[in-house]
Amino acid sequence: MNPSDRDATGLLTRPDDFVQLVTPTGERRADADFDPWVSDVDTAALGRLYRDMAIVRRLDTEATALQRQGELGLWPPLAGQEAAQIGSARAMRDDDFAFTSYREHGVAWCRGVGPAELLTVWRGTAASGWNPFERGIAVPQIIIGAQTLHATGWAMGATWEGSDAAAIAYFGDGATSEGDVSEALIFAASFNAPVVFFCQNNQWAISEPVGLQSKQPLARRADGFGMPGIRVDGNDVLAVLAATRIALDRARRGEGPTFIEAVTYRLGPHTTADDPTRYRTEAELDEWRGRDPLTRVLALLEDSGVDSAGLEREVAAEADRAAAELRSACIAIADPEPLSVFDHVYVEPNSHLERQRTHYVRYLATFEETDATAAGGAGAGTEGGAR
Amino acid sequence: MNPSDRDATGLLTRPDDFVQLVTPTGERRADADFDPWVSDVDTAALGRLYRDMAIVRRLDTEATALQRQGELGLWPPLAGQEAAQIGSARAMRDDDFAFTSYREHGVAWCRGVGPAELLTVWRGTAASGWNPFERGIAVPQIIIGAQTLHATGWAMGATWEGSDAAAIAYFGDGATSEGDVSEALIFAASFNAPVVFFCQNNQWAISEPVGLQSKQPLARRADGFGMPGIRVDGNDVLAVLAATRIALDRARRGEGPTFIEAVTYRLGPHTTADDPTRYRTEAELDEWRGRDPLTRVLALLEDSGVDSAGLEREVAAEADRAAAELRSACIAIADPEPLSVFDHVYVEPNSHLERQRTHYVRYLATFEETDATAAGGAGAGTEGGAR
Amino acid sequence: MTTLTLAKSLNAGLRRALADDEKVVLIGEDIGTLGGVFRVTDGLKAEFGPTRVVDSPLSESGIVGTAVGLAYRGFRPVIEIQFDGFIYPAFDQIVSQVAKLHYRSRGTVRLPITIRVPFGGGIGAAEHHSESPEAYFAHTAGLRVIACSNPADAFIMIRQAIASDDPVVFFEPKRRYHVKGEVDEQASLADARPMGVATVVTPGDDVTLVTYGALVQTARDAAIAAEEDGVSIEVIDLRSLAPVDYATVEASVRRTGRLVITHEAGQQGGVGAELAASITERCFEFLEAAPVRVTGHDIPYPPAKLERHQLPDLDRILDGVDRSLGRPNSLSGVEA
Amino acid sequence: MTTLTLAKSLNAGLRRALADDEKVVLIGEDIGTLGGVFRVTDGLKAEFGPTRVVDSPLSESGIVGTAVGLAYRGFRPVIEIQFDGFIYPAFDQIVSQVAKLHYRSRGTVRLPITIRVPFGGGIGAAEHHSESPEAYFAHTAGLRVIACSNPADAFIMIRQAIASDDPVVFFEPKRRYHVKGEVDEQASLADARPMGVATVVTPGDDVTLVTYGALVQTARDAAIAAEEDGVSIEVIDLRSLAPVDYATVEASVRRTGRLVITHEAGQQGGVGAELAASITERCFEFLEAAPVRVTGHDIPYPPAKLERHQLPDLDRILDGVDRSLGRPNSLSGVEA
Ligand SMILES: Cc1ncc(C[n+]2csc(CCOP(=O)(O)OP(=O)(O)O)c2C)c(N)n1
Ligand SMILES: Cc1ncc(C[n+]2csc(CCOP(=O)(O)OP(=O)(O)O)c2C)c(N)n1
Ligand SMILES: [Mg+2]
Ligand SMILES: [Mg+2]
Repeated sequence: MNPSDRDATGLLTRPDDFVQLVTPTGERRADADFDPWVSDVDTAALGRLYRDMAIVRRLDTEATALQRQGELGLWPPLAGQEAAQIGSARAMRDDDFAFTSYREHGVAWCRGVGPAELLTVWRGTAASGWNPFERGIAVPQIIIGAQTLHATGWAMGATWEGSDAAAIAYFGDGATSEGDVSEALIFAASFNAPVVFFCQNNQWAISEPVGLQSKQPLARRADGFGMPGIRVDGNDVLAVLAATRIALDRARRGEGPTFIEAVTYRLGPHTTADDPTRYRTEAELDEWRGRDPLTRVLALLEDSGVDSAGLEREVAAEADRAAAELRSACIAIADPEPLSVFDHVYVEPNSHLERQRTHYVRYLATFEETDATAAGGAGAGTEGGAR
Repeated sequence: MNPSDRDATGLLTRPDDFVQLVTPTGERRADADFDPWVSDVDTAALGRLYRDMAIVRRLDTEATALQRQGELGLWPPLAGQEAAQIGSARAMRDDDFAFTSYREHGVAWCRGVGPAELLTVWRGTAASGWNPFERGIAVPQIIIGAQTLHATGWAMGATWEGSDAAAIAYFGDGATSEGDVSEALIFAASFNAPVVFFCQNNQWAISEPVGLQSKQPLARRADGFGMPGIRVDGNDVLAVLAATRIALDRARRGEGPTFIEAVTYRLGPHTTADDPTRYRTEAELDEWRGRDPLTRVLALLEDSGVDSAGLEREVAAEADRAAAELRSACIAIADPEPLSVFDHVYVEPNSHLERQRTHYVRYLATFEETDATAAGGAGAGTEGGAR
Repeated sequence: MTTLTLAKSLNAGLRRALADDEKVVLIGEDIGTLGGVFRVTDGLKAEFGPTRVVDSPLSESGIVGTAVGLAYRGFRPVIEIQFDGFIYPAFDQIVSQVAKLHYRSRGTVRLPITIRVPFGGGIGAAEHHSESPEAYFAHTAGLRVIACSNPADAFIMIRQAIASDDPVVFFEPKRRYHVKGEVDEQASLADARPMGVATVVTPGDDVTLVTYGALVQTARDAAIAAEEDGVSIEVIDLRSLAPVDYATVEASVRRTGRLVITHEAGQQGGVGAELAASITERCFEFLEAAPVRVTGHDIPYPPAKLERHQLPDLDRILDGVDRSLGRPNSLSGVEA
Repeated sequence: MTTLTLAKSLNAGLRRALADDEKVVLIGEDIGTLGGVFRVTDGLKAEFGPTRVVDSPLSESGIVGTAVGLAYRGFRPVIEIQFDGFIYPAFDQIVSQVAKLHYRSRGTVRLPITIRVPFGGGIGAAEHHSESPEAYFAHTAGLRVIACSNPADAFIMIRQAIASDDPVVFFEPKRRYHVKGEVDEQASLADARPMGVATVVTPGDDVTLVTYGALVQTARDAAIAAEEDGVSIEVIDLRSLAPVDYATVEASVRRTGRLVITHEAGQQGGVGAELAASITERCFEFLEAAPVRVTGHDIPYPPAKLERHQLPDLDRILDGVDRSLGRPNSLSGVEA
């Protein structure tokens, strides 16, 4: 380690390093720089982090099942990334704001997003499921990288208002290649914005290995843009929590942005529409299964004298209840009203759209008049049919 | 200096450093890493570099005068950046390719671009002045940063063809904030493309100081993208030549891209339309005038026993002749034919455009019929007039 | 009333908006210290400080993307895109975020973002400095698109755009920045003509001539010239390109039976195409002739010395009017 | 003749282009090892190697920008944009470089770049996966814009696009990827119908119905349904959106006197606007009614469960036909 690894504030930046506080087998590794940031995490708190992870994993499985059963149109599983998401999101304050991509169900869970709110988008009933301002988390972003600029702008605004709230931008390894992400780093550095760039390097961007985006640790990007980069074991919830707390603390103290690379793995397919056997091996999967974020926490708790089997059972039962709730919430999500397609295009009256809506109302009415059975009043559907 | 400053190939990367072989007062500073790359530069060769710089400076002055006199629509002066441009372009081989921005008249000069070819664009008679394939330099690029991707693609193609030619992408300090530039660095690293990213940090992007784009040396961007970054005195033609040769050599040997930050200064306005007194001080200008790229070479030559005053006079006379040639070439550039607006939109026949052209031909003909004096057959001009 | 140039009138409008609402922030390249390359924001940074009038890094996607984030935080960002041709790097943020996020968030997120764009040719500029990209935005659901043509409108419309809770792409006719006009600096937004409404700038009976931005002036000149020829042209300044104020255009066309549209942008899929199609739908029975379009050619904007061959001018407009009226014109005798 | 799906037919066309010309290279996200998310490039990397079929970093501007550089070097890059909604980050490189560089370089630089875009809705996808951005490109001088609708055309048109020395934006109707058809894999380009030419896919006498891409199938179904009602619809597959083959459309409209245009994209400034305006200009005397447009609403593409309310379907098209014919329809009695 050399002195230039410390930035002006004395923060250790470790772009090539790999911060790990809990090994895959559950040993606690001491780290003088990071330990102070999680000194409050006693076994109870660690148990709560385990609970979060176990529940979101269970919800993820349930959502995948719902998709397979036709209740959801699509689902992007988070399995494998629980520690990265829970560890980071549990570092946030209520008045902070998360700007995520599409896979951050664990972050959404921490922000209090409810089961129906979570699934609305994936059921295809609405373009978003929750009110961002009630939850402190933006609507999910599918355009890769775009949200990193939104997080940066939000954070710039926060400082201009004199607030010490901070934003976290969540994005993937693939996203680092989009120009928007680099531009976000530039704006954040220039305006010293209180934003944490939280990159979940899950090794893959659909079928593309991270090596296609960068031949070296992504955390090294940070320095070139003038901010510290921390590379952390993304499957170690404690290390992630510590790193994110460090970064948020810097942000609040007016020291600007931080880049965190959480090295993790997507155990499932990219989405339920993906077939990962086309591009990666069973051996690779096995290797990463050995680095599971949950088992190591159980092992550590067991070591610390907790009845981990009991905890596991208890949480599993709770997770099953949450999954059942998710399922029923999903099925209960009502189909949207046809005319709602015209809602919220504009805030203010818009003559063109109003006319178009009026015409469509009349069009739908022709079915009511001529065919009382046409449910919802719509035509025969996309592909046409009997008239 | 620490070992990680050397990349895998042993190349010294000095992103925070400032490579200088000739001081502003003309002292030759020894540099074990860079000296070998310019050991062939004897006083004659140095004299030639001086000649290039003096001529392009003179041409630049003439072009500014031509603009003031209404012969050019606009001119972006290069004054101050002669060493950066000449030093880098003189490192190129004929089969290399330069992708520049709008201010690289010095690069164009080295690539053999002729006087009329150089001014065509700025006189507003055509969108480009030369055939890129005859000169090994692309048409100038006004969209900031866009050309860095073109250079990268060209370089990718060169390797796929088994050639050892390389591309140089020229861009400014401001350009580093455009997403395209970061994407170019990513593609270049991923495909190990033989491209040199040559950033002329002239301290300003129109009215914006470089500090708005980055709070630290731009050369540090390189490492984060997985390539060496060299920061060089951009007003030292020898240092620039050495750095560019190193980078081109790496490229040819299949070792991929290099980022060079040439620290220089724009002594003139951004363009002839700009008023730099609105954003920078006389004191700053004075400071940079003291770091002039030309005077230091004359001083060094004098020190090496050359009659520098004689050389200066001789070159000045040659430069004056070149300037006179530029002036007459400029004035001789013919106004374009009205119907040429339709040329080269497409390579292949295009029914829509042909019809539009035919209609416009007929339209122009109405003037010939009714008004034999309407020069060029066009209407009364943009702002209307007598009919 | 004060006599102001269009640029100064925008400056006054921006100053007022900054003074009236502290959530209004201006962001763009060179808008602070320099006051913008056209000086539209001159003096505003000095007056309101560097967190209200913000010089941004050189990246358009970054400017628009951070503006979206600022809107999430409750700000009303006013962006300057330095020239029309530099808006394209921000296209994704505009089309996928600014235009769609209110919808995508089910109405929870508001995007009161104004994107100012100096547009059009006629100033002898280098490439990418004379574009007319308005049709791209008029085709994008979720955006409002407006264009001002004179100092009085500029002062009001820029404030209306900023006050609008919908995102507005605001086109400024750069070659008219120096045109002077009377501006009522006391004018209140409450009394002002809504920004979505078109204006009949020259009443007339024979042909309806619709345009916007810099060509409004040219169209008025054309109406004056035609008058001498005994042709009465009604000139309409569209002002809003999305949505279009069809009530005003329709009323005119029903009277004149003839429609000529002129804009600098290319013809294929330009704003004139929509206008021609919509008016044909709405006024088919009233049309005496097919709507005529007088536009730029469908070519990249040509070099400065050729731009007069690209830009519709008085003569080309009058030729279009003649086509509409069936009077002798450049296409007389040509099979359509 | 072989029976192939549209996706497989494109795959065959790409394979042929790769085999015929070593300067052809395919670049895109996930197109190599995975064979593309729609498997259009399946097997091609294995067959031609990683410098002919190139998995690129995740950046669309980077893909298009490097393709421009490759074109400078003499290559013929074929780009895959993974979904319609992801083309916008590349908009600047497409509009300012790909479209303009031949012009800007006075004809010295050729841009034989093909930009493949799976487009349109109807597959129940998430947001940004069902866009119809074709009008943006049809409005951009310097580009050719084409759309295939069936396997036989796909096989030929993709090769024509690649062989063209002009840049081509090539739209693929993603919801028809699995539709099967007869493809003549021996077909030579020399004998093929030029890619700029439209096809009358169903002859008819009463109304001309023009469309492209996925809706060609829907339009044919509509023609069949109308037949039973005694209405004879001529369906034209436009194939080329820029330039449009007006000769074919005009000939039809002169006969039928009625034009209906349908596309999934929104109405305001869509391809239908240009078509309606141009046909009105060219066939005004022949038109019995104003051209009718049956399009998506001018809204961001709605969530999957609502997309059938966005997409023109058989019923909406027939309602448009009724409007054109003046038969009872949804707008009967409404003032235009
Ligand atoms: C601008 C854009 N381009 C392409 C896509 C298609 N796409 C969706 S996810 C994805 C890979 C993203 O990889 P990464 O950033 O690593 O995130 P991960 O899915 O691994 O969480 C791609 C290419 C997109 N959504 N947006
Ligand atoms: C995409 C784009 N945005 C904005 C501009 C307007 N513009 C022209 S030059 C310039 C500053 C460029 O600064 P830099 O990259 O440092 O190059 P320099 O002019 O100093 O050589 C700007 C903002 C442009 N040409 N292209
Ligand atoms: Mg990933
Ligand atoms: Mg500069």
